[in-house]
Amino acid sequence: MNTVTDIQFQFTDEHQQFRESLRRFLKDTSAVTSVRSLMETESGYDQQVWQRLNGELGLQGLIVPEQYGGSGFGMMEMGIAMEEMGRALYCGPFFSSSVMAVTAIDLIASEDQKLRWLPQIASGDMIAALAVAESSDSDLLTSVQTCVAAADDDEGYRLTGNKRFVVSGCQADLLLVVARLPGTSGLAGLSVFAVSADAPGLSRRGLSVMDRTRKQAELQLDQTPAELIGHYGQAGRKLQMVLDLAAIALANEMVGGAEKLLQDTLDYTRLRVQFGRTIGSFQAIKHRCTDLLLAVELAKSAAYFAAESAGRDMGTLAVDASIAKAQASEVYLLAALETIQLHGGIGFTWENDTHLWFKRAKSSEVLLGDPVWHRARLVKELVSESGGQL
Amino acid sequence: MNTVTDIQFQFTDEHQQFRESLRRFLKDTSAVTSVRSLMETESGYDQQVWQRLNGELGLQGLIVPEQYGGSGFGMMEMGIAMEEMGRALYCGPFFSSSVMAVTAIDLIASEDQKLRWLPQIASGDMIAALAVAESSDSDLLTSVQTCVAAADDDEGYRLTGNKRFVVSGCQADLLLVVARLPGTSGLAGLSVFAVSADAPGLSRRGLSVMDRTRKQAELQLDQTPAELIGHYGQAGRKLQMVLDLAAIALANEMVGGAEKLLQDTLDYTRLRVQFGRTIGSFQAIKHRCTDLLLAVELAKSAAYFAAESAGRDMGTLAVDASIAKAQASEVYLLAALETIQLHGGIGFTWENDTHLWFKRAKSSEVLLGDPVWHRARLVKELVSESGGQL
Amino acid sequence: MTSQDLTEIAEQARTWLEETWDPDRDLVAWRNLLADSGWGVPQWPKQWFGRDMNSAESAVVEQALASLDVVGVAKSGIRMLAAATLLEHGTDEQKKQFLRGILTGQENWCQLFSEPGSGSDLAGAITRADKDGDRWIVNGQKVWTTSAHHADWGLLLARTDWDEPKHRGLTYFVIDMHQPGVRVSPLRQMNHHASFNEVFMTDAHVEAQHQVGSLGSGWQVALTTLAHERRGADGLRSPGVAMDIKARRTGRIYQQEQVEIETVMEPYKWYPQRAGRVDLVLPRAIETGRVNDPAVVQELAKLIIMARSAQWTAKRARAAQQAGRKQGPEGSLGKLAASNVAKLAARVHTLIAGADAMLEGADAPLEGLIAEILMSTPAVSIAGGTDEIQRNIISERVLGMPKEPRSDTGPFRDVRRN
Amino acid sequence: MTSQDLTEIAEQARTWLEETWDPDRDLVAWRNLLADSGWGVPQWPKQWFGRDMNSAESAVVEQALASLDVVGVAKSGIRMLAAATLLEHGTDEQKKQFLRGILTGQENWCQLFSEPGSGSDLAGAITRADKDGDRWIVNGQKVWTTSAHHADWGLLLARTDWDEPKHRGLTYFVIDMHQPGVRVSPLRQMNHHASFNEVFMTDAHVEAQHQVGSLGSGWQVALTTLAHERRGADGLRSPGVAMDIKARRTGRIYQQEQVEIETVMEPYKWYPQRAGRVDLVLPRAIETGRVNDPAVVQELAKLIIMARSAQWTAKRARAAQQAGRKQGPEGSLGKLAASNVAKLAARVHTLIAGADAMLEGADAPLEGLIAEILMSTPAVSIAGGTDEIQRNIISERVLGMPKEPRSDTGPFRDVRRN
Repeated sequence: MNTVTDIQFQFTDEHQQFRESLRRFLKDTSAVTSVRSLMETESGYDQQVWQRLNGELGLQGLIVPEQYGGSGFGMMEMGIAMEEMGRALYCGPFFSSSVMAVTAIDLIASEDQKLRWLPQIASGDMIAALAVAESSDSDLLTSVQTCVAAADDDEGYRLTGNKRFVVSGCQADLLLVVARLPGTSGLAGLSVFAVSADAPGLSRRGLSVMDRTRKQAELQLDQTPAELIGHYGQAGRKLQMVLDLAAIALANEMVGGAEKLLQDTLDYTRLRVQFGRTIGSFQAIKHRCTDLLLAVELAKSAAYFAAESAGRDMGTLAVDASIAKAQASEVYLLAALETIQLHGGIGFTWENDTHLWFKRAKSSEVLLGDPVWHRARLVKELVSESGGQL
Repeated sequence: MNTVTDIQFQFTDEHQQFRESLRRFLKDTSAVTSVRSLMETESGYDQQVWQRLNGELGLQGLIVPEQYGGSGFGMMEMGIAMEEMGRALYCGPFFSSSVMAVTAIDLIASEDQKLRWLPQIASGDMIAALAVAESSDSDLLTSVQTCVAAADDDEGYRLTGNKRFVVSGCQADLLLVVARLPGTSGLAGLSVFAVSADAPGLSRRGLSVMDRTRKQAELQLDQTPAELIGHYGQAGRKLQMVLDLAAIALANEMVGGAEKLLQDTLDYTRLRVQFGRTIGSFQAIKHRCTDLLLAVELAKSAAYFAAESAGRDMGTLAVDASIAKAQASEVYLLAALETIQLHGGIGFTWENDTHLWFKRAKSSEVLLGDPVWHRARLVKELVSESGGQL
Repeated sequence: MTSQDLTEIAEQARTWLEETWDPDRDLVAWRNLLADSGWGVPQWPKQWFGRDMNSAESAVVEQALASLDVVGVAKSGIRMLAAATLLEHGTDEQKKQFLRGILTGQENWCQLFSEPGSGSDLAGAITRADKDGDRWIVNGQKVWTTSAHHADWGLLLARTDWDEPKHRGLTYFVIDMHQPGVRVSPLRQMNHHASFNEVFMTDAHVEAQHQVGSLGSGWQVALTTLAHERRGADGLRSPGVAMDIKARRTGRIYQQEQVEIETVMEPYKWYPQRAGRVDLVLPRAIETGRVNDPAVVQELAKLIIMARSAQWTAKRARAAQQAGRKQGPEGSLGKLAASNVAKLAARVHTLIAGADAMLEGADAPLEGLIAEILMSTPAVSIAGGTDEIQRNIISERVLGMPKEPRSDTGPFRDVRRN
Repeated sequence: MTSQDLTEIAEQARTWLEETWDPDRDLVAWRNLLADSGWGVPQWPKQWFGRDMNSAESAVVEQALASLDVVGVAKSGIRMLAAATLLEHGTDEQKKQFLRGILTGQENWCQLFSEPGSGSDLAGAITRADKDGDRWIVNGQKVWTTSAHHADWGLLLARTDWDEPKHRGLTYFVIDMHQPGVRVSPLRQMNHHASFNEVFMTDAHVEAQHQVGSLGSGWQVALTTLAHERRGADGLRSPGVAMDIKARRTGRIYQQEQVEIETVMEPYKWYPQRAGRVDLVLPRAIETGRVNDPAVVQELAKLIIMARSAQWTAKRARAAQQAGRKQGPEGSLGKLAASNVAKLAARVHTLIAGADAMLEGADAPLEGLIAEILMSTPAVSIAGGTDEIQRNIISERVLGMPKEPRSDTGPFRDVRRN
C-alpha cells in the first residue's frame, strides 16, 4: 500500500491477542475480591496464581532472552503486560522480579550469573528484587550510601547500609543491592551485588505502606556477604538504564490503572441518577470526563511510545522514560481523585474499590522518582542533546 | 457591641463614597471609546481629564502627605483608586507619577526635594516616572547596571546606562533613575537620581508595547547630569519598599480589571443564546464562572489585605506584596482568557473590548516581577521570618 | 439596645453564676440548673429554658460564662440542630419531651437525611413512612449518619406521599433509635477511620406524635435543620478552649465534660488532616531541606497564597457583615476555597515527602499524619455538599446565572431515580 | 485490488504525464488538460473529471504526480469543500457550471455558514432566503468568512422555513458574491491580523437553479461540507513541498502557482503562532538563560511532555487506522489537545520572556513573534468549534455519555434565540 506508514505504535494482532488473554486471566485470578484478601496477607500474593501466570502465559520470563529460558520479548510486550496488571491491580512480585531484577541482570550480570539466575526467575521459581533507594530522595542512584568493602577473607564483598522501598523485598529469594565504593559520589563508583535472602547480617522488615497491594521492604545490611554483579564500581550508567526501563514499565502499569478508573467513572455516571437525570448527563461532569479521557490518552501514548522506543533506540531512553513516568504519575492520580469525586461519598469509603487504585496511584507517583524530578531530568537531557549547556 | 472585631478589611462608608465617586468620574471620562482613541495617540492620555482628576478629586496627591500639598491618605485609599482605574482601564500617568514616583520621593528624598517636587506632582502639574528595570529580569534592583559617576566639575553626578519598561517615561517631566555605584552588586550601592526630561545626554523613546493603554519608554543615559536623591548608595532597601508598594497598587489595579472582565462575562453569558438557551444556563459555563469568581475574590482579598496592611505594618510588606502581585497576575490573565473564550469568536476580535484588558493583564503579569519571582521571594521571606535557612 | 442594658445583663448573669456555679457538681445536675435558670440558652424562648434574648444579649451572657470557665449546656453533635428544628417546628409536647434532655446531654441525636440514592439530591429520599393506625411504619436506608451508634433519637426525613412532586411528599419525624427495626452499621472510610454509619430501618415505628411539622412539609422542616448545620460547621472550625485555661481546671464536672467531648469529637479527629494541614507545610519543607528546591518552592508558595487568601476572604466577609453591609460574593466561597486548598496541600505534602509519601503508620513522616492527610483530603470536596453542587448554588444564587432545565418535576412516582 | 493493478495505474499515469507535462505551460491551460484527462482528481467520477478510483489507486496517481513535481489541480481554500458538496448533492447542471472552475483555480469560493447569532450552534442560522418567482431573495449576515473578499461564489446556508424544527428549515445555496446585495467587510482580530470577514446580504439574489439539494435539506448538505472541512484542517497541518525540491524548480507555471498559494495562505500566516510555537521554547529558554531556573524548567517540561504526547496520540490514531483497526478515542482528541498545548505554550513563552512579554513589533523578542504567539493562542480554543463544543461532542460520541435535555426542539419560530 502506498501510504505513509508511521513507525510507531505498531501493535499487531498478536499483541492484541496477548493483551486479551492476559486480561481474561487476570479477570479470573485477580478479581478485586482476591486483591482485597491478598493485600491483608503478609506475602501479599497468591502462590498458585503466580505459578499459573508462568504455566499458562509464561509471563515471568517475558523479557528474559530465549537462551536463558525466557520468551525473549521486549518492552513493548512488557508494556502490555504491565498495563493489564495495573488495570487489574495484580498482586505479585512481577514488577520486582520480572522487570526490575531481570533488566538489571540482563544489562549488568556476567554470562555465568545470567545462566544461574535468569532461568529460575523466568520459571517463577526464584523471586528477585532490586534494592536501590535509601531515602525519600527521587534521585535514587546519587543518594546511595550503602557501602561496599572487600571481605576479610578476600572472597567476595561485604555490604553495610540500609535500603528502603524495596519492592517485594520480603518476598524475594535473591536481592540485588546497589552499593557504592567509599569516597565516590553521583553515578560513579556504583555496583550491584547479589545478596541471598538468608545471608548473615541481613535483616528485612515489611514497610507499612499505604498501597497494600504492592509490598515493600526495608533492608538492613551489616557486613553482609555479597556477590559482585558485573564490573566493580562501574554500574552507574547501566543502573540508570535499568531504572528507566523500570519507570517505563511502571508508567504502562499506571496508564492501565488510570484507564480502569476512567471506565469505572463512566459506568457510574451513566447509572447514578440525581435530580431525575443520570449524573453523566450533566454538562460539567461530561466535560470533566472528557478532560480525563484526554489526559489518559496522552499518558497512554507516552507510555506506549517509551516502551516501543526502548526496543529500538536506547539513546532516547532517559527522555522517553521521564516523559512517560512524569505524565503517568500526574494522570493516574488525577484519575483516582476524579473517580472518588464523581462517585461522591461512596467513593471515599473502604467498601468502594476506588481507594485501592488511589493508593496505588499515590504510591506509583513517587516510586522511582517523582514527577518534579523526572521533569527536571527531561529538560536536562534535552538541553544536553541540543548542545546547550545547563 | 460585644463581638470579635476583625482588624482587617475595615472599609468605611467614606471609602465606599470615594470608590463610587471615582467610578462615576471614570465612567464619564474614561469610557472604552475614549480609551480606544487615546491609546492610538502618542501621549496616550487626555490632558483635560488629567486636570479634572486633580481638580475634582485631588487624586494625584492622594498619598502625598498634607504638608506637601497632598491629601495624606494611605495605601488602602490608593488601592481603591487603582482598582477603579484598572476597572476602567484609565489611560494616564497616574501609576507612574502618583504611585511610583511619589512613594520613592516620600521614602527616600530630602525635605528640600520633597518640598520642590511633591506639591507639583500632587497638583498634577508635574509628571514623574521611576526608572528601574533594564532588562527582562524580574529581579529589578539586583539587575540594575546603570552606573553613576561624580561629575567632573564636582557638582552633582553623571549617569550612564539604559533603562527599559519605564512606565510613562516619555510623558514624564522628572525622571527618577536608579543607578549603581561601580563595583557593587545586589541591593548594595544603589541610589536614586533625579534627571530632568531635557537633560543633556538623555534620549527617550516610546517602546512598542502590546498594551497601548499604558505607555512605556526606553531611556538612554550617556553621562547625563543627575541630582542625588537621599543618601548616596544606600537606597536599596528603601527602593525595595517602593517597588513593593507599587506592586501592591498594581495588584489592586489588576483585581479591578479582573472583576470587570468577570462582570462582562456574566453579562454576556446571560444574554447570549445558543441551542435555545442562554449559554449562562449551561452547567459547564456556570461552574467555570464560579471558579473564576472564587479566583477573583481570593485575589481581591490579597490585594486589599496588602494595601491595608502596608499602612500598618511595614514588616510584612514584602510578603504581602508578593502574595498580592503573584496572585493578581495569575487571576487577571485567567479572567481575560476566560472572557475571550466565553465570548467565542467575537471575543478574539479587535472590535470587542476584551483584548484591551487582556493586553493590560498580560503586561501587568510581568511588570514589577513575574509571578514565579514573587512566589520564590515569598517563600524566602517566610523562611527567614521563621528562622529557617534557605 | 444600649450598652447600658448589656452591662446590666452581664452583671445579672455573673451574679447568678457566682452564686450557683460549682465545678464539683455533677454535670447533669448542673445543666438542669442552667436550663431552668434560662442562662444556658438565653436566646431561646422564656418558656423553653431561655430568656428571649437577641444575639448581642446572649453574646454577653456567653462571655460571662466563658470568663468564669463555666461548663455550659450540652451543645455537641447535632443536638442543637434538633433543638433548633423542634423550637421552630415542633409541638409543645415534643419540646417538653426533648429539649431538656438535649441541654443536659442525657440524650443523643443523629440526623437521618442522606440516603444511598440521594446524596447530592437530599429531597430525592425514598425511605418510606406509611401510616398504620396511630403510628408510622418506616422502611428504608440512611447513610453518612455521624454518631448513629450512640444516638437515642434520630431526625428522620421520609417520603409519605409518592404522588406529590419531590419536595412536597416528604414528612419530618423523630425516630426512636432503640428499637428492633433500626440497625446501625459503621461505614469505614478509605483513611481507616469510621466516622459515619449506615442506618437500616425495617418496619421501624414512629409514634404519630413524633411527626414534626405538617404532613408533606418535611423538606421545609429539613431546611431549618440544614441551615443550622451550616452554622454548626463554622462552629466546628472555631478554636477550642485555650490550653492554659484547661490546665488550671479542677473539678469533677470538667472531667465529665471531657469524656463527653471526646466521645462526640471522636468521628472528627481526622478533620484537620482532611483540610490539608497547611500549617505543617513550611516547617516540613525546611526540615526536609526540600525548601531548597525552587520547583518545590513554587508549589509551596501557591499553597500559602491560596490558603492565606481564603482566610482573608472569610475575614473580609465577616468584617462586611459586622459593618452591616449586605453580604458580597466573598461570603459564599469558603467551602469551595477550602476544597481547593486541601487539594493543593495534598500535592505539596507529597512533593515534600517524596518517596516517604508511600508510607503510613509508624514508618511514615510524622507518625502517619502525612499519610492521613493524603488519604483524607479527597473528602473535603464531597462532604457536606460536593464541589459540583456548591458551584451550582453559587452560580445561581451569587452570580445570578440562569437555572438549568429541570428533569425532576411532576409526581415523584414518575421521576427517574436510582 | 492487487499491487499489480496499482503498478499498472502508476505506469499509465506516468506515461500520460511524461507526454503532457510542461512546466512552461500556463497554469490554467495545464489544469484544463489535467481535468479533462481525469488524472487531476482520479477519485472523482469518470463523467466529472475523474477516474472512479478508490483511495489506494488515487494515492498511487498522486505519488506519480509528486515524483515529477507536477502542479496539480487547484485545491486551496475551500474549493474542495465546494466540489465535494456539489459532487454529492449538486445537479448535473451545477457540476457542469462549477467543477471545472474549481479545478482550474479560476473561480474562488467561500463558506457562508456561521452567523453572529449562531457560532457554536450553526444550525441556528437566521439568514433568510425567501422565494420570489424564479429566484431567492437573501437577507442576513454571515461571519468568520475566510477569503470572502476574493471569492466568486459562496456556499450559503439559509433559513427557508421558520415553522419546521431548527435543523429542518434550512436550505443550501450557491450565491454569486459579485452582486450589489452582497457586501464583504474585513474583521480585524486582537492580534492585528484580519483573516476573516463579515458578509452582509441585503436583498441579495440566488437563482433557483443554484439551490443545492432539496428544500429543507440544507443541514444535511452542510454536514457534507463540514466533514470535508475537518479533513481539510488536517491537510493544512501537513508538510508542504520540501525546500530542496522547491529550489530546483524552473518554469512559469510554478511562479503562477506560487502567487496563488501566497494569496490563499495569507489569512493563515499567524496559524503557527496560534498553535504556540512549541519548537521555539527550548531554544529560547537556553538562549535567555531561563533554562537555569528550575521553576521555569518544570513548566517547560510540562509543555514538552504535553506537546509530544499530543503528537504521539495523533500518530497512534493514524497507525491504528492504517492497521485497519476501528478508531479508538485517541482519534478525536487532537483539537482539544492542541488547545491545551497552545495555552500552556503561551504561559511558558511568557515565563521565558519575562518583562519582554510586554513588547510587540520590532522591540519584542524575535521581532514580535513572541508577542504574536501571546496574542494569537487564545483563538485555538475557539476557532473551528470551541473547546466546550468539542467536549460535548467527545463526551457523547466517544464516551457515550447521555445527551443533555434539549431546549431547541419544536418549530424554529418559537425557539429562543439571540
